[in-house]
Amino acid sequence: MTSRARVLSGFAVFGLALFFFPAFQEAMELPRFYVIFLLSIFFWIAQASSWNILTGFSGYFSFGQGAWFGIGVYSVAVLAGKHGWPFIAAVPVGGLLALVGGLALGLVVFRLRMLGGEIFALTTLAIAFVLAALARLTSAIDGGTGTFMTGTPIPEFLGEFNTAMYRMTLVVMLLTVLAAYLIYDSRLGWGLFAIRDDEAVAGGLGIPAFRYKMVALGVNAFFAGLMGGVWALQIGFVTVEEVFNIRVPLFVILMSILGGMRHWMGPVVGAIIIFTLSDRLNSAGLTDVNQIIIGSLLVILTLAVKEGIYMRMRDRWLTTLISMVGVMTIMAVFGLTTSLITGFAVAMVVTVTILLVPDRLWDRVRRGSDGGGGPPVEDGAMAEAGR
Amino acid sequence: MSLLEVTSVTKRFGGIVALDGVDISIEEGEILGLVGPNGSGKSTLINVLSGFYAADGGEVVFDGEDVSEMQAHQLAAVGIARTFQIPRPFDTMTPRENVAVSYMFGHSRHSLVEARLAAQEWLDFTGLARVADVPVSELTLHQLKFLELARALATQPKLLLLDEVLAGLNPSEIDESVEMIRRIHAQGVTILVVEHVIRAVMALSSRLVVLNQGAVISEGDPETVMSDAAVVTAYLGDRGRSA
Amino acid sequence: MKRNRSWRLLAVFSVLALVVAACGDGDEGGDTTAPPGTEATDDTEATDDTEATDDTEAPSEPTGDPIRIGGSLALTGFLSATAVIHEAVGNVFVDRINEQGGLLGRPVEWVLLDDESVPENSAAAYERLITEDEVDLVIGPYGTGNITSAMAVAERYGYVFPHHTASLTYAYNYQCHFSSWSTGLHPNITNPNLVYDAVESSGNTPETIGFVINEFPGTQFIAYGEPGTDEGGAVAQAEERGYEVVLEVDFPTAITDWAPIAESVADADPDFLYIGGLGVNASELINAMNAIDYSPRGMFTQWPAPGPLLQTDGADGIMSVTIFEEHPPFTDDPEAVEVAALINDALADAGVPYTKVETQAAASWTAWEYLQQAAEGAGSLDQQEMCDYLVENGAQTLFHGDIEFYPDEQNYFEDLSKVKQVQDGEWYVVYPEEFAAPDRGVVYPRG
Amino acid sequence: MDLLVQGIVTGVLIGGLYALMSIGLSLSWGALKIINLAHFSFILLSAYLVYQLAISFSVNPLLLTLVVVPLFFVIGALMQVLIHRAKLDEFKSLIVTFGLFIILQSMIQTIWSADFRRIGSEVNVFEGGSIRLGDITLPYPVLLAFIASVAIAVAMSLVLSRTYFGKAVRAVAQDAEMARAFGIDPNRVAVLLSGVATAISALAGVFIAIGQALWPGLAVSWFGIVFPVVILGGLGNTMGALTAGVMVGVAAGVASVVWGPISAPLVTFVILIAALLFRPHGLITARSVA
Repeated sequence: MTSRARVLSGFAVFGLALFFFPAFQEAMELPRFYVIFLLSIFFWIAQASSWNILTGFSGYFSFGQGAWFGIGVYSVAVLAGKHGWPFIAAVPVGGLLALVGGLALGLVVFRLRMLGGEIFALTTLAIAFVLAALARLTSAIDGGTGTFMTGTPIPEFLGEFNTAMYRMTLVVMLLTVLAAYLIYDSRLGWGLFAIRDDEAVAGGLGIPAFRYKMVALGVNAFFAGLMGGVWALQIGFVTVEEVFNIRVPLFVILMSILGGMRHWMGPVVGAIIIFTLSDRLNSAGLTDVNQIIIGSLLVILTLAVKEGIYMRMRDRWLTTLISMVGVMTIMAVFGLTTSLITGFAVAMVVTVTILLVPDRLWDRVRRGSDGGGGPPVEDGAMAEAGR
Repeated sequence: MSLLEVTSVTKRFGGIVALDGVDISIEEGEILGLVGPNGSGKSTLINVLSGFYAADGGEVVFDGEDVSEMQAHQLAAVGIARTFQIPRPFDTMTPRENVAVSYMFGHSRHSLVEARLAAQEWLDFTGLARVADVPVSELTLHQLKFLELARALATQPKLLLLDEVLAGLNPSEIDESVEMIRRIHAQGVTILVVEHVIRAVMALSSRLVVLNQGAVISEGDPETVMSDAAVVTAYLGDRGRSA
Repeated sequence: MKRNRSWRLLAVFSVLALVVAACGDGDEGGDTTAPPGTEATDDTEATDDTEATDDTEAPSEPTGDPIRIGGSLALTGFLSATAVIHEAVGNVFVDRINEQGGLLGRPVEWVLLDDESVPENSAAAYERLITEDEVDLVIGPYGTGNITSAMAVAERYGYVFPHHTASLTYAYNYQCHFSSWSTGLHPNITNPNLVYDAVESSGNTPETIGFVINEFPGTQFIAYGEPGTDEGGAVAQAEERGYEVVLEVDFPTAITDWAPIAESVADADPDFLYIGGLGVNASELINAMNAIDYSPRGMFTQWPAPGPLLQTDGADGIMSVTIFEEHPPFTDDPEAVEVAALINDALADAGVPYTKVETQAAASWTAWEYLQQAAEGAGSLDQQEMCDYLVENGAQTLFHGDIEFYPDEQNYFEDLSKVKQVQDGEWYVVYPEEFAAPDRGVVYPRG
Repeated sequence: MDLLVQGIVTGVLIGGLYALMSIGLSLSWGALKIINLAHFSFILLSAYLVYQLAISFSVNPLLLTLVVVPLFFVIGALMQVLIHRAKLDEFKSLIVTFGLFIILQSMIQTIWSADFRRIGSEVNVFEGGSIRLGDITLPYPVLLAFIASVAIAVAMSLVLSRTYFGKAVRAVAQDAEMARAFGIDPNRVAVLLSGVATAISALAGVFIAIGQALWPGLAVSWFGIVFPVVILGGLGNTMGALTAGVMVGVAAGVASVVWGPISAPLVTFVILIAALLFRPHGLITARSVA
């Protein structure tokens, strides 16, 4: 079975399992909140993964996620919220407009060869501010009055609100991650990696850098916008302050770095960890600490685990497994918590802490017990690409 | 007609004229040696031919096609590949991946799967098979230079531009490299070698072109060219300055 | 090889998750989420839940499982400046009700979450509170956007939803939402007219008026009316009264440089300046105007942070709207005085500079009263019965007096706002007369 | 007409403040290759400290410069020592300092709450004060900031162009290894410069505290001004920062008088994007350390 077939079947399995979770939740009489919890994670996975397609793969650091997300939100807010378009019709428009925006930016920025990566980063930062200003200026978009999405109906066949949101976010999330994987496992992906490592050389070897960067930026913007469009309903009351703040860019950066920017799974893992963590910290009433912890994570992880937690998980998969299973079982058996999420969060924290042990130290501790600490990242990556 | 026809190519950097109306032609299947003192424009010429710099004037015709306006990746596609004096591997990839990537793109497009298999061929050819899967950071300079070659070859070029492959190598490594270049040539690749190590160039090239201050000052078979007065002064002058 | 490893690993997670889910069943997640309640009240040690419930002097010790009231507030983020007031007031109310024998004889516990000033976080928070923590009652968050998102959730589960400060009244149709902000359903009409009446009650009628409006949904609504309708707001009302509108400036919420606005105002030099501002907008504008030696003859500001304004030179004579101020006639009711004192302390402990009770605190307290009276009135925690009770009987509130909810007015009641004015460095209600502080009246033009 | 003139004048003055807020970042970016987002929090933190000290001991806030500037010099120097350990490239520095930024922000909010703080006029002798020139008024807070920023900009550019330290900085900025070869210790230079840069940000904080009400959200609202100024001015180019600051101040000022305040941020960013695209190395091409 080829790696791709294996991964795609993996997608199918998880996709189906997740699709039926709401039914499962009903059946098991689990808290409805689990559904909302998951759909929020889906949102962040999609945002982080789409961001990583540009920044993780091509190395061009973008603060523009908020802009693409915002275009998506406002497309739906204006079309569905103000002009009564059917929601389902408005969402794709959000994605497409974001795509157009992304390509427009790329067309200008990537044309100028001497433009350094940090200049690109700041241009993307500026874009969000400009869009915010535009939205404020144009009463057709916002004009400062905000837009209520609470009146916007969702198609019957999607079920009641939460289930509908769950299904839509799930689909967009799966599409985004699938796109990330397919790009990762393709010439496009490897072309982007080459660009990330040395754009000039990549050109010399026949890689059409400009076109590839455009594609990466376009895909990023499209999925960010698509999910933004869906999210407009979740926001309920769309305002410029809410949509164009640094929250989305901040979190996607954090999540991708934590999970690892060189592998398509990195942002997925990162999103799950960060969101679960901040949700539980928050519900534990540790709100001030929450921010401080997030910030410290950003610093520590950038310095400590350069390749990202996901790579550590792969290399030390057995350890990861044991500690996750172990901690969760212990908590379940001794009834330390009745909340599945809390159990998961605690297990996660323990695991990540273990994974933070540097490789050198780790190998000394491990003495070749599990099969982990395997060959370097790149080899693993290529191995997939190859078989 | 010749494989590459360079007609009065000019390149300026601000005030400095790096290439001043250079005319060079490279015949199919030859090894052309390009020599000249520091700053004579050798590397600039390579950068122009490989599309890293856009020329300010002149015309480059490759295989009967005008490629003057082409960008680097288009030149790679028509069959021009180059190496770098200071190796520039993709350092988050293994040698195997380095080679595979350039095979995927380069002259003709190939899938990941094909690339991985094909990579082996060039790795064997350049004797890098042993180190194919270690991080490039663990390679020696000599190995990195060969990786440059393997990567360039993987693009299946008609014309290979070698920018001082020998610089910084010890005598025995130099001999290996010279041997390698001969073997590459034997495969029917036309080669342009830019070199400082005169001994090696003389041994390799069937024809020699000497650049000085951005202009061709002499051209012909190695012996006669190296005895050319202008060339000697250019070099001695150069020595004089640098000493 | 590695691939299927990573997939195996993920697969096991999910399987595991389901297993734990199956045995964990997630019922009465109470114990796990008890901390937030106490955590929240920790800010005011003096009045900590547990101490309060252990308090032996309490008339009748509340018994049984605590009644858990859930809510989120913008404890962090750009709304938190004001949200702290609602946090402090909520703590005071909960402690007080516990000291007085609890609700329906049971102790009350407030499960407070942080929504980080992000609307969709409020939605998630209320979903959590209702479905995972299974709280008995909910109380609204702070901030229009957050209230909107949260109300949608409350409506989904049929929870009675009291809330303090949602400015966009037109947007709420849920038949069990109860706003404690006495703006009425049409503040864009009633509020400005109240202000203009107050101004004119001085005997001087402005001929020209200038508007400086924050690009914030609430302020935009009051100034220009409901978007997409021709209803109009403060501006239209002024024109109807024959004031000439000589200036109309909108400014972004995150504005950093006030000089240009000050200059525009000075240039237009209106008889009366209507500032549709929030927080320190008015203070900053006044400073910028001082800087160019300009001082308007009359000023009104919508929703100021009361503290900073009092410390601002040249703020004397500026007007605003309020519900309650700590002076007669409001302080004629001893209970109001007692509660106000408690709130003052709580706010001081919470590190809020201006600790007096005014709109925010009063609205917050009233919302809690709705909840209490609904439960006691219905004699149960049945949401529908509670909802019906409030709709039928209204509420007796400490700071608003008796209130009646009009279902055909989306459960809003009359605009009970009063006009207050800074005089001699203090806020005094000056209009309508019956609420004016002893021998205080509207001063216009400013002294 | 008056309106426009006054708009331009105050634009110029506030431009001085913008420059002062930008010079620190510009230096650390240009010379140390560190895009230090924490600078925004440093400015704010310094402002809050000034506020706190001013009201606690009721001293003239301007005097507190003597406290915060040295303090933040030390902070900046220490930070550089740590950052050097970590060996950060430009991107990593962006991310790490972003983390620092978040931490500092929430610390500020925890200490001073999110509520608005301002130094009351009883202590703040400058509040609302101004000098009149004909019918043009020069508000004290911005006027002082402008003077300070001109002084700093000129001083820094002299230091950088004339002194040994300046030469060392430029050498390090171009090529640390080369610099070392010439017997310059890049680390010492970096630590020193980082200290100076942070101290300048702290100075900006003083004028913020004098000029306006403080709340945690301020720091983010500065992104939209400081980045344009830094880039327009050219990385590490202090005079450039001054010119750019004034440009932005005037452009935004005039725009808000003519098209209304909402257009101001738009104008600023259109300028920025234009600059990024057409003059990525700064509009002002005076000598810079970058």
